[in-house]
Amino acid sequence: MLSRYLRLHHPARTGPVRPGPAGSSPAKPSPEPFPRGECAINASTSPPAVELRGITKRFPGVVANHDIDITVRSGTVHALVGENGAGKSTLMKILYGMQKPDEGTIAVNGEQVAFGDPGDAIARGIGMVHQHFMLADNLTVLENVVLGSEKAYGIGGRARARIKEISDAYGLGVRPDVLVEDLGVADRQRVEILKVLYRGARILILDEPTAVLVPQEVDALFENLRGLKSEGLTVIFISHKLGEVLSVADEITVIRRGTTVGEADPKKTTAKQLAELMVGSELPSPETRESTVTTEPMLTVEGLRLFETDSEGVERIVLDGIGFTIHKGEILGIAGVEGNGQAELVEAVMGMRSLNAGVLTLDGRDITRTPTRRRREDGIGYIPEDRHRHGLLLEAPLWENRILGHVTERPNSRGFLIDPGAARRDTERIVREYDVRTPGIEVPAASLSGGNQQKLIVGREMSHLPKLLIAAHPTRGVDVGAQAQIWDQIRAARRDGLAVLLISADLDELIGLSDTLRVMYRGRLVADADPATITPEELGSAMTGASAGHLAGGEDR
Amino acid sequence: GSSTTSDSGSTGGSGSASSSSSGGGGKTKGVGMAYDVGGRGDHSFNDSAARGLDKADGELKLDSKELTAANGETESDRVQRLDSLAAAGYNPVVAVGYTYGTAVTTVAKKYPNTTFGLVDSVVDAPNVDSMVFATEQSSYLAGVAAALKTKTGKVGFIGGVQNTLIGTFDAGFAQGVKDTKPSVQLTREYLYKTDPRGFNDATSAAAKAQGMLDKGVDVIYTAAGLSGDGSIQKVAGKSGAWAIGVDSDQFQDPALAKYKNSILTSAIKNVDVAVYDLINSVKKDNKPKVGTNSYDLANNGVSLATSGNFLSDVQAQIDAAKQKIVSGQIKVSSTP
Amino acid sequence: MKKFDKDRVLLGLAAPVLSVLGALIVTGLVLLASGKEPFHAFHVMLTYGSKSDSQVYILNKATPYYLSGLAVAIGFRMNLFNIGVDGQYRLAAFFAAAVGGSMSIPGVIQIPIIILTAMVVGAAWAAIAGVLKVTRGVSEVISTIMLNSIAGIVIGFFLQDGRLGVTDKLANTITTKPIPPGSHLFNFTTQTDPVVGFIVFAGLAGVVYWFVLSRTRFGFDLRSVGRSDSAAQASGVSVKKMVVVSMLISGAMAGLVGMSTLLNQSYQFSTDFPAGIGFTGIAVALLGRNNPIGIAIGALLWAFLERASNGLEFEGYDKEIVGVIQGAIVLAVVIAYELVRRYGLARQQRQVGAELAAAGSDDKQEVTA
Amino acid sequence: MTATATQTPPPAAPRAAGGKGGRTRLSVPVILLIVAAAIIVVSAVRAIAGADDVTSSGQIAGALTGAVPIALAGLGGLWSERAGVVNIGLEGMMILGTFFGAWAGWSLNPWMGVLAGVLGGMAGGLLHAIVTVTFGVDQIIAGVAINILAAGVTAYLAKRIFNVGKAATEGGTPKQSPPIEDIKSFTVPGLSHWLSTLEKHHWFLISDLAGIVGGLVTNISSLTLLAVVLFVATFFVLWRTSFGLRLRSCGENPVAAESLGVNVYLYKYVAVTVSGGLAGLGGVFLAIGTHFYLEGQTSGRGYIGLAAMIFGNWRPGGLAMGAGLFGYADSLQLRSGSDSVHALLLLLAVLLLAMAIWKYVRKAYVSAGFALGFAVLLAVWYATTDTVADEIVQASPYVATLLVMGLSAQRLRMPKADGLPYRKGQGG
Ligand SMILES: Nc1ncnc2c1ncn2[C@@H]1O[C@H](COP(=O)(O)OP(=O)(O)OP(=O)(O)O)[C@@H](O)[C@H]1O
Ligand SMILES: Nc1ncnc2c1ncn2[C@@H]1O[C@H](COP(=O)(O)OP(=O)(O)OP(=O)(O)O)[C@@H](O)[C@H]1O
Ligand SMILES: [Mg+2]
Ligand SMILES: [Mg+2]
Repeated sequence: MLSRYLRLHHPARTGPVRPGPAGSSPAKPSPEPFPRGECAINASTSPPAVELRGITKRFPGVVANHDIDITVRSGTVHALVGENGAGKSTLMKILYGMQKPDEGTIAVNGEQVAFGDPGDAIARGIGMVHQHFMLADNLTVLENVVLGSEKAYGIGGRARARIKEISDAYGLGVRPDVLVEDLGVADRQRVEILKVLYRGARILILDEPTAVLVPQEVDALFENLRGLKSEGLTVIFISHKLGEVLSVADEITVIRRGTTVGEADPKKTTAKQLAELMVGSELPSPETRESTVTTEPMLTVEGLRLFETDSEGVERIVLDGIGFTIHKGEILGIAGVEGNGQAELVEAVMGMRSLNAGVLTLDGRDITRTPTRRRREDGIGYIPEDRHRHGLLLEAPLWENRILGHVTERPNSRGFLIDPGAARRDTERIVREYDVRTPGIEVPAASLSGGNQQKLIVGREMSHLPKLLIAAHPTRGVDVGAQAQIWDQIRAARRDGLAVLLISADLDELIGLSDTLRVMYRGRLVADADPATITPEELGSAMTGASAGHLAGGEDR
Repeated sequence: GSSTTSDSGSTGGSGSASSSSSGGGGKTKGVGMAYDVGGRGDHSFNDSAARGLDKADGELKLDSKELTAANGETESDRVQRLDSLAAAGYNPVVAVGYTYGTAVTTVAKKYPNTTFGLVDSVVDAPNVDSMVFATEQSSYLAGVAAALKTKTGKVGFIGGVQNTLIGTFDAGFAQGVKDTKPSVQLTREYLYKTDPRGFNDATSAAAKAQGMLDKGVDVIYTAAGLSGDGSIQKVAGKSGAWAIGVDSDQFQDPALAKYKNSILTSAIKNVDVAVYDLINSVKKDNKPKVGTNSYDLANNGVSLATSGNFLSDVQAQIDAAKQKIVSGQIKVSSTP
Repeated sequence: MKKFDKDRVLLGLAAPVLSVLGALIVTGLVLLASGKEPFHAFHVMLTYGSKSDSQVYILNKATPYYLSGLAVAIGFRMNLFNIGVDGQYRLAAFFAAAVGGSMSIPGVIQIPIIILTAMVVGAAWAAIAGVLKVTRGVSEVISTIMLNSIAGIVIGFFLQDGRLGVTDKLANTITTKPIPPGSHLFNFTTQTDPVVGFIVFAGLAGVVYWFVLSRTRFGFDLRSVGRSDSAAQASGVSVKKMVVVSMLISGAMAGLVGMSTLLNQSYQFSTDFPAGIGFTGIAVALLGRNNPIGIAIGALLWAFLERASNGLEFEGYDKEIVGVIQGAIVLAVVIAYELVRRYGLARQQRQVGAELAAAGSDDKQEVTA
Repeated sequence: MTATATQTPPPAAPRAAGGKGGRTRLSVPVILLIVAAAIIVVSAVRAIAGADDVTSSGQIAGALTGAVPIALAGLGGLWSERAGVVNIGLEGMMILGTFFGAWAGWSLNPWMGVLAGVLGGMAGGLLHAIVTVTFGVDQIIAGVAINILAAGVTAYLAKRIFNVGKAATEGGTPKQSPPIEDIKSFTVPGLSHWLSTLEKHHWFLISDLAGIVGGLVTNISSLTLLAVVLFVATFFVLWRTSFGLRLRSCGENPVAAESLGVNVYLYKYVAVTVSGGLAGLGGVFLAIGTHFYLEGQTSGRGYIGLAAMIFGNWRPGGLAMGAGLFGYADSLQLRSGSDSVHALLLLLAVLLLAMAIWKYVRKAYVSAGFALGFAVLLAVWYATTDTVADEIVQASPYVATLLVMGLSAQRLRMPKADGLPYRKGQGG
């Protein structure tokens, strides 16, 4: 049906592009009762694409959505903003049929609907790109795309042709026969969008699509969104990056604590105002520069190389020729598109991977062959990128999580025995000092929200007065309030001589916090920059490999 | 006798009546039977023991109790089984199978007034009847038959587990073959060295037999309990090949009815005779039969079956061999 | 806070009670379907199973089950599935018996040597699976299954005349040389049969298990690997080393399984040495939820059921029904625990939510959860 | 354990070496070449060592008989694990298959036995599905419980059913069913005979081929043919239909499947139930092959099927190879192949030598050294002995499995969400 739609809006293109069988096939998903095409052009008179009225959704102990009202006009980009846990994703999952509302009604194109599962929503022309990608790594792009909609074009040649057609029409550049596993984040994002288009969706939900993209990729995505909009599709878009929201949205709805608190016109609103609407406080800024950098090196990395043999026995170079020094009181930021070796660098410094070559020196001592535990005892603190995988025992109570990673250190243990009493007392202290919102220290870590989990981790690592802190995406997915708190803690420790290796995808955070910046591309440090002068755009272009060497002037260190 | 299930005779008193008293009365209660794995209805030596019981039961109207071992039991399970029978006053208590050896030693000491029967093993105690069977003698005859019947000049022996008991079958068979026709080539195989699964693994026995048949062996003697069924089937699948059964007359075994025309003969162990003797001695003659009682060709404790009449052409030679054994002219070794 | 704890106790009791009830219902239905009266059967099991000689029997039987359960549970705590306890304990008991039979020195020295041999052999056999897992990535489920079979064959090889075995002509078995009486372990005499002395060691093993896992740094590391190996790795635990070490410990514990039989009952390893206890251990560990007390209860329950089966047979029931009960109990236990766990988690979240909502009312800045 | 099956995408690091990143799937001609080379090497070894049973038709037929039940159990495991449910209960489902197959096979006819055995296995599978999918119990634990339950239930029923009345008079015992009729088997007329004549000449290569082919075309049970059909059908259904795509997606990323409207529970239920049915069929094969239900008949074949499946990298072709390997080794030991195993020492030495050369060429000198060392050791062993101990023959299937797993396990990849609990509406 998208092809029919394409015909409407690209009369020049329809003839040659569409291969016969796809267009003439009777097996297309036909049950879409909503009016199409013309109405998109004349949005104001047609019924709204989506109308949510009085939506309430309760989870055990949490009201995720409470009496939410939203109207999304057809043919617009509608942004949804709100703090972490405000209930945005839940609301979208309800609209997409993945969860059932406890109360409230949904109308799509003026028609009241009730979705039993996503299949129903898809049949109504709704498609969703989830906050976390919904792709099966071990299947090909083609298989991922056709899954669930095999009736439309089969699972073979016709489907492949159709995918190529859509991919070409929107410049997505998707190759149908590669395994998803081999794709980078941006490619996966495009596959997700293609999945939605393949189903002929006319209402697209994008939940935090830009969280993992570099600026250039974000721009490309927005270009795609504008294209879709111009063709009459409706886009619902969620992001924590308010600048983006203002640049792309036609309308903005703000959600706070599970309910709609207001709407904003992007043309008349600033990011600051929007943030205030969201949290009732000012948008904190990572700026406030005062150099605390000393000349004493804390961590030196020289000639680091790392290979990896994958399951097929093919050897890949993951890190090559990495060398840098972090001084006491310095924050070294590493910028880079995800998957270019940052995670491996962190693991190498933590001792979780053995090096193929290179020397690591911590505070004058060679730690190249030191095991992880010794490194932690020697003063490396670690805020992992994936807190669920690397930072917490989700099923264990908070006080056991406080012991994790520091089991050999006071107050957690004496000699070979652990000291539960002291650990519990210290956990209470962390909960107090770091403002971890929890009813007690006996609850499992899984029942805390992501932001509070992160605060617990930061508190734990800081409690052991590290010399070097490895902070990987320390504020990812954390809302503005908690973000500011975490930044403050890092800055305070830097003042006391802490050295920090900071990895982040949030370029504002990176530029705002770092004393020195390096750019990582394909396992190498290809460029360096001065955070005082560099702009996110310049940094972003270096991250894609477009520029190398020293960026944008400033003093060389 | 298969109409009786293990429910039979359950009208007897409960086990809790006299649990710690030593020595049962002996007059009121009947026989306590402790079977090996498989129990009554196994078409093998348990069944044979049960036949002995049934025969005595028919004559004396006993009130008996039958218990059966399970797979993977331990010594204490067997002790407890015998103990509970003796404690409940059953007399005699018959333990079917060599696995009960140690248990009988223990329990017989505890109940000196009860007579215990033990099949296939020897316990030296004043109140134990150790019933041993000269299976090497019947196996010798089987060997004679095999040597006379083979056309390829190759015969085979398959044992379930390589232990002393099965060794007697092996030894007798080998000697019988050799004495009859030295040129005949004997292949001997065991399913397992020690694993008692060897008596319950028809699949392995079938494969072993097939391997032998493929190498030209045309008479196979299998001493491996239930596993033997597998080997007999394979033999039946090859025309001209013969199987020799063991323990009971397997020609008569309903489970093997389809293959009976390939069952040349069986080396029979008449456990029923021994069990019947013991029961009679206790219940009728009041003079318990104790000590080691050997059942051999001479007293018809073991024999070679003739059902099917496949041996009629060589019966004379077999009878001659039997005579020599009975007269002591031939000494059959019981170790291979 | 007081009420909180009481609820937790109730919650803790709910699962076992539910599962035993479930199993009884299933069994009752099976009995009914086969035309038997279930209540009388249960009555028989109870009265027979609680007689004094039954109690001794149950304790003696439960001792190896308990140790086997502990051995399996160590693996479970690490997310390792050691199906190989069966092969480990048999091989261990065999070599321990061979060593014990070849010496004749004072028991105080010889008994420890025998036990140590068993632990070392069990550990070594288990270590093969551990090493294969960490160096070659072979799933321990597969390797331990294979190693069980191989263990049986190894025993078969050595348990022959002229190697480590002696043929017992009368008993039709091949055994190792008997351990001299001076090295028999003490027993506790009771009015009926003696209770095996090794039960003391089993109890001790349980205490050590509890202490090491919940009170030591090592135990903390081990449990963290079981909960999340990636998080444990990041926390500084060498997961590979931990896999091997815990397999070693599990195997050493498995080595103890056969010791009550060897040192208290048979004094030699023969072809009818009890087999299959390693598999019983899996069921027992599941029943006991890897908790030392729970495992003890599981082992006793299992032994009770086996004992009761004899009573059933005596009363004219098919004792095979006990196999049905055992299966039903294990299944009912895993389901009941899962349901209770889920209920508990939901309750916990409700609590977190409720307390935060209470806190949140005076702090308007934070979000829902 | 609360973890859901969603992950953020792992970084796709650049591949520095290896160009396109060869996920090299062997093409058909390459496989044929390898098979041909293998046969030539084996027949050379056979001729040198004079161990004719290595490729005899009896050995091959035995291998096939041994392989089929394992392969069917493994195929069951494949269905279930492709849908994300680990099924260690295969053993129990096989036991159910032997019991119900023998019951109906005896009281009705063998084909009804097949049906009943499959249904029995499916009942076990359904139970596993209920416990793991609906109740979300740990899958390994549930499987163990099902194994215990199946053994208990069948032992009880066997006593109640096979030891009484007509069954008992027809040869049933508490541990054995009365005999089942044979199921139809096929022999390619003429060909078999001609091949067996060829085989008897013990010519290099020709007799080996004749033996192998002969073993595969003589006296083949209809159940074996059924098993072959099921393998082909499984491949087709799972990899060439949309049903299969959906099923596999449940094993890779159930939350993604759910988000596209796939009813994950349904597919898991279907997969696990089919899995039980296949394992049950494996059980029936055993029962009909021996013509009896025997207690303990499966003796761990369910687990070995699982091993074969993992060995085969969760694919039908690989699984068939794994099962074949095990069946071959098992057949060797059952047919008392002391000579054959002795000959295989030489074969192994040759293979290790080849591996040493390969490793040397790839500059993996340490592995090359190890391989060479072992090759020499084996060759010396071969040269200085005439046979190998029975125990080594007996252990060969298990040791072979361990060795092969040790050599290949790291290249395996299981379905990503295999074994993880999944709950509807909890993902994302
Ligand atoms: N499956 C679930 N079970 C229980 N509670 C849930 C579940 N999903 C969400 N919640 C609760 O609902 C709240 C809203 O979550 P939701 O994911 O919608 O937030 P969000 O606005 O998307 O946050 P973010 O910006 O971090 O993505 C969460 O704080 C959480 O407490
Ligand atoms: N699948 C789930 N099952 C149970 N509870 C859940 C689930 N998903 C989320 N929650 C609950 O939601 C809360 C966390 O929600 P959520 O993950 O949206 O927070 P977040 O701030 O977005 O964190 P993150 O950034 O890590 O996603 C916790 O209270 C957690 O218990
Ligand atoms: Mg979230
Ligand atoms: Mg969200």
